[in-house]
Amino acid sequence: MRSATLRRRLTAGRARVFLALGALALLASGCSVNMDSGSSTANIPGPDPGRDLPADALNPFGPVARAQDRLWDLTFPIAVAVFVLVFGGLAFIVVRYRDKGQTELPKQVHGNTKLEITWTLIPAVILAFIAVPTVQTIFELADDPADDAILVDVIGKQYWWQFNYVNEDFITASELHIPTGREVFITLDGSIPEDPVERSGLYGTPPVLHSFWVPSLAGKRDYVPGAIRTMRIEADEPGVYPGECAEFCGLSHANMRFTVIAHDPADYDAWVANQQAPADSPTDPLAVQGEELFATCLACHAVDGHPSQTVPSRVGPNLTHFAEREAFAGYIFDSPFGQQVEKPEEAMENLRQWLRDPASIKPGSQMPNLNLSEEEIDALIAYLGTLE
Amino acid sequence: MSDATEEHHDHPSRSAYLEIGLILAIMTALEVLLYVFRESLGRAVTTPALVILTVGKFVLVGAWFMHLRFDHPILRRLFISGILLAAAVFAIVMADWFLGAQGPSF
Amino acid sequence: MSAVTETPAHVEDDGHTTNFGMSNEKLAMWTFIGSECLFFGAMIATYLLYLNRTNGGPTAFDIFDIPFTSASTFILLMSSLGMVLALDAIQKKDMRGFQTWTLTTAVLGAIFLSGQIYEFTFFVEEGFKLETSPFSASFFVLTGFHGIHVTVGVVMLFILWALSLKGGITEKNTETVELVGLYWHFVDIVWILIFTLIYLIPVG
Amino acid sequence: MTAIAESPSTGTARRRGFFSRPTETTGWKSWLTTVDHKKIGIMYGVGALLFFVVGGVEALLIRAQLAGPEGEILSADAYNQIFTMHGLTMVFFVVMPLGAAFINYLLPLQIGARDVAFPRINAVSLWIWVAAGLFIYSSVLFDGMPNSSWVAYAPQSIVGPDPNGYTLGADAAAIHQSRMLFYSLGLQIAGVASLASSVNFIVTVLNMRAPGMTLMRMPVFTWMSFVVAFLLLFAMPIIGIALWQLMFQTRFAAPFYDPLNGGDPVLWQHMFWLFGHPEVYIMILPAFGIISEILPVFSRKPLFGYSAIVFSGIAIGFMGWGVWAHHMFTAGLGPVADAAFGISTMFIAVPTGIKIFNWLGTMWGGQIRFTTPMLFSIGLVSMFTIGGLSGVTHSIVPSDTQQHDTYYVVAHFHYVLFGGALFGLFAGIYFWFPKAFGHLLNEKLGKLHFALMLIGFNLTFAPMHFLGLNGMPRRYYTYADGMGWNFWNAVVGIGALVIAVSFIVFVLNIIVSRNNPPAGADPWDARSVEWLTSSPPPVHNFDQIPTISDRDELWYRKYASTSDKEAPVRVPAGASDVANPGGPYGDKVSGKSAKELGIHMPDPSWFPLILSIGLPVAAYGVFYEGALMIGLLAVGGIITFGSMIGWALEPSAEEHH
Ligand code: HEA
Ligand code: HEA
Ligand code: CUA
Ligand SMILES: [Cu+2]
Repeated sequence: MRSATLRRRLTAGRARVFLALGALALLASGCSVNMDSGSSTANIPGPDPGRDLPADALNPFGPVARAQDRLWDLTFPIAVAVFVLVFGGLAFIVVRYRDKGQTELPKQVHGNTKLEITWTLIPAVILAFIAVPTVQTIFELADDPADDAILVDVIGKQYWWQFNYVNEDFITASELHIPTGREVFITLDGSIPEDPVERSGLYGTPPVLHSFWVPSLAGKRDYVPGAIRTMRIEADEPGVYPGECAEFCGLSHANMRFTVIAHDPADYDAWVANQQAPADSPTDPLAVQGEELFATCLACHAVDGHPSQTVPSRVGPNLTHFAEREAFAGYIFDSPFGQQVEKPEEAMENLRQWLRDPASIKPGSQMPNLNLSEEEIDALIAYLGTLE
Repeated sequence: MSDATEEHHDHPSRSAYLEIGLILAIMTALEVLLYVFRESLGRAVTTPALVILTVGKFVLVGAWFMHLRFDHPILRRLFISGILLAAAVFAIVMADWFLGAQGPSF
Repeated sequence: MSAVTETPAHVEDDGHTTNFGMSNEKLAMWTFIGSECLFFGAMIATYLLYLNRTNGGPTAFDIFDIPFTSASTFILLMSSLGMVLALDAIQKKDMRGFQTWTLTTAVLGAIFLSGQIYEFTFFVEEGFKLETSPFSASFFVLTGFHGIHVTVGVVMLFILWALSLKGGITEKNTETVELVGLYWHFVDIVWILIFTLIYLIPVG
Repeated sequence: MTAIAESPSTGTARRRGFFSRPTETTGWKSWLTTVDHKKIGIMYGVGALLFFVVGGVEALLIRAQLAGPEGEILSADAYNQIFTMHGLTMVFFVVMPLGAAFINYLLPLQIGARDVAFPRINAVSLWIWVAAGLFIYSSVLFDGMPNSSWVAYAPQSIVGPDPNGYTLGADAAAIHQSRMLFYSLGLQIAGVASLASSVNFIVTVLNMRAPGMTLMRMPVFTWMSFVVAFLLLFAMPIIGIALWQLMFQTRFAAPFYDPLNGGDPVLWQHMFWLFGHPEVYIMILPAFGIISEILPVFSRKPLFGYSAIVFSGIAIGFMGWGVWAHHMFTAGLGPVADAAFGISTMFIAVPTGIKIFNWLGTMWGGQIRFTTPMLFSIGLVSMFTIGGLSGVTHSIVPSDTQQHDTYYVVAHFHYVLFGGALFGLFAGIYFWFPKAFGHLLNEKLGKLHFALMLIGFNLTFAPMHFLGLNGMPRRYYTYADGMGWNFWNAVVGIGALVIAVSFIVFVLNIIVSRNNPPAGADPWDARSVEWLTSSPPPVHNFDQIPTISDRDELWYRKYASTSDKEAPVRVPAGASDVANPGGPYGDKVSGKSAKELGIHMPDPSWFPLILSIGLPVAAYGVFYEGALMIGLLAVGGIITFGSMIGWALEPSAEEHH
């Protein structure tokens, strides 16, 4: 019979398909193992000491991230269960009901209302069950700041982050230092000054969207020009938590990193005291020369304590304590002055190249090429090194 | 679905059109009057009154001039679904905008 | 599950069978109008959101000339009446009446348009331009797109009129007239909304 | 306008056309001038597959750049253009038009019509779509391609990636403006095409069904197309307005989305996603429809829960309008909105689940034949479920703040778009290929294609889940060593190559199979009436319009005594094959032309093609100032409106009645 031959031709190679589906199932089960442990580094208790640890959203180090993670821990197993159900069912059907060359047609079933109702209601109930803690958490996380919260105003620029410690009254960039065990209330301040002079002192070019994200401490929140957004973070343990910009913002969207550094409260207070102090004028002659040269840089950067500074500009990062930071240029290059720097020579060369032509190593950077001579760069770096 | 062949019989008469036209004109005049006396009436009166008049005019033109009263119901459904969808989604956007996204979202 | 409930009726239409007893063209026009609701809805929503974002430029209160707009609103409304009378005429095989009313409708539409052009130039002179503020931008884009719709309508009406003079439109083409009419009334309906939502309520 | 244009009585035989009315039915001219929905469908399909290669090569470039840390294949600027165009291409020029290809080809056949309601408008849609694609890609000849991602969030899309121009040069702002004009105008043009098609399909379904073809007897694919047409009808005007506003913003400084002048960037997000979410169902529902046709055929059972599948499709269409803000959970809409949209999003899983379970129910108790179309359909059921479930994890707002804009989202939407939509569309290609071209594709190569694609797909997109949860954001052109992302990114790169190989197998299959023996009217022993006519169908589709008395009309014609109670006996010559090309019913097609049969079919026309040229010409005008601007706008306008008038007055090729 012709049609039977055809059928045989069409059904050959079934085994291969099962293999493929089996591989998939393996992958799926591997996924449940993998998701919870994250990457290998995540098994170490406490965050890594280094700056470059993986930013693992499923390995929370603070109450906010933990609240978010709890919901994941609730939904992920349900999702796996649904998947196993569907996939298991499919696998069963595919094996059990394959065409065995019967001559009778199968029973022509058109449907079953009871079944329809069942598989409408059960998912609905499951979802309602997930919805309750979801809504609770949404409102919990939207609470007002705690009384003792540290208030930090955050502004995203193309392509770096500015941190304004409201009560402590100082401004820094790219490194957000916080004490452990205390809430930090972040205000993503997109308000736009009415006064054009003030406006251009704040934004060199018009602001765009960014998103503030520290995976181990909290989910992200967008920085929205023209609006104010808030979020909270808190760290349980001292450590260095990487942060990233998570909203596409231009050429160096990928180069807009920062870190949150959590200290013991005492260390934190010391850090604050240092930040509040203006920069001392240098004594080393090269650095003195650098300080003079730096007057041009004040068009965009602030160094509190610099003799020529009148109104501090906010167009570029505040550099008053530049030598204290571990990295520069959107936190993508190790700073030669950092404590942790592994390859100081390379870091120094990067800093020199940055001063020669910023956009060459960070695309779209808003810092112009100032056509500095190598001697001027020597002097500036000597000065920057004193900004502790 | 109801019998579709009951088309093309009772179109309104010419005088009916003229009457509707007159009513529309009067309603527009009322709207303008509301505007003229807006200060003595106050927003609490004018805004709802204007909305009601507008909806009234809308319905009159739709039902009579566009024959929705007389045509196949599927046409009415098409139109109304468009209006309702537009009204619903943009109402949500506006509600959201005015309630939430405007200021700090504590 | 559910039994078959509906048996479509079949009506001959230009040699094609249709299930709903009306021509494809008419159904298409209404479908398109349904879509246009969202089109204008989006613009009206933008306008309402941006009503108070005047950016230091003129506000609704400063700029709108309600008596003037009322007049042009009235004209557009009456053109709708003209349209329906034109349709009525052609349905009664009164070609003279059809021509008169079509021309009237088209001319009223054209007057409305010239009013709008005058209004726009006046606004621009007053410093109320497309780039002035979100408010001005959404005003111009909304009323401008409405104006483009009116223009298309006016052109269609003039074409209908011209064709009918040459015998290109006859009693047999009532449906063409009906479709143009539907479009025209829709454009009018949108203006009814614009007049209150965009002009009267913000100012009132 | 269209009404006048299509009204047949305006064209009297006396009138002279602008061009002589083409009459070719074969050869290249016949393709350029055709108004036949089948040819149009094929052209959509071929065009979309060509664009798939383009979008796929872009994807390969993305993966090459990210294969290891600090990739140096693409500059940041090139990367941004390429991932933007990858998204735009795949969405607007691959998945949507592939859906359109099937809708065009099948919808009239499935409802027993001779063509769509407005054949020439249908041709216009096709050519405008082609024009839009060429227009957007013509940007490479100017200042580069759109570079602000497919969602083009303001104010980035206004300010540009490099406002000071230290990387892109002093005219960086002008470059960016040009690119965004290609985005806003190009998508605008594509939108016109979609809108016209949607009206066309709605009218076709409502008005052109064969006798007895009630709505609840329509094949599910037709039903899903109908829902899609409504989604398009209502979603396209919204993105249309948003794009106009963006265009006025970028070109004429109208401050719609510019916060420095009072505009609100979040409004753009609302407008985009108000369109964007219905859009994702526009992309998936045709695939759902396709596999709802295929699963019953190869299980030899009717679709389980037909009404449930139809109504859940409608429900998805409805609910799709109330969830858009789930793309904005990190935008800070406030807890009330977040909660509301989170919940509405979750519950979309219910109607989608209904479909999944009914498909399982269809296969349950059947006699499953593992043909290539069936394999791809099964692939959809499993892979889409993974994507859907990750979608549900997105709807958990607090978790989504961790997932948003990471590779976890990229994984989600490739699972639903590739594992869902594309798998379904490939299933459809294998299934209806014999209908459209008269012969089957090679099954061995087909299965190889499937196996490679399934493996490659999972290798590519499954690891993205891990990457995302390990903190890798999307739209990053580079990443540092030591983030723990190297391994999985390498795997992803390999996976993408496997997908590429699988696609080459597919292309080979088409070539290898071109001399396959004729398949006959009904090679698969199928159920719906498109299999009743010859393969390929004659221009007029059916010699005689079938009268429909059942869902699965054809099945019941073949298996007469099928009551649900007793198991029916298979009719011996169920399927057609080499020896029996007609099967028991396909021989009803006489092979005579429409003219010989006295069926009037619409004549081909040049005007759809010409009309479509006008829009991009006018769009180029927006880029310039002064005389050049006005000139291009005028020329474009004249071409467009001129061809509309020419079309309205076009005589028919022959004097008829
Ligand atoms: C074909 C396209 C398609 C489809 C069908 C879907 C389907 C769904 N999507 Fe997806 N989505 C996209 C395409 C699609 N999506 C795209 C392109 C983006 C990114 C855009 C961008 O930013 O560039 C996106 C992004 C996206 C987000 C935003 C993520 C972010 O940026 O933070 C969210 C959030 O909620 C979401 C949710 C969902 C949900 C809940 C569904 C549901 O419809 C899924 C329902 C299906 C199932 C759940 C599986 C089957 C059901 C069962 C077996 C029943 C039992 C189940 C349960 C009880 C849970 N999607
Ligand atoms: C249906 C939609 C669709 C499809 C099919 C795909 C397919 C693929 N996508 Fe796509 N993707 C999107 C829609 C889609 N994508 C969207 C909407 C975005 C968001 C964009 C944005 O953020 O703005 C995105 C973003 C996106 C990203 C994120 C970029 C970023 O955020 O930085 C990545 C990264 O890996 C990616 C990868 C891939 C890969 C590897 C494939 C592969 O599956 C591709 C496979 C295809 C091929 C490999 C082509 C085969 C052909 C050949 C090799 C030529 C042979 C020639 C002949 C035989 C003639 N995609
Ligand atoms: Cu800032 Cu991305
Ligand atoms: Cu969505």
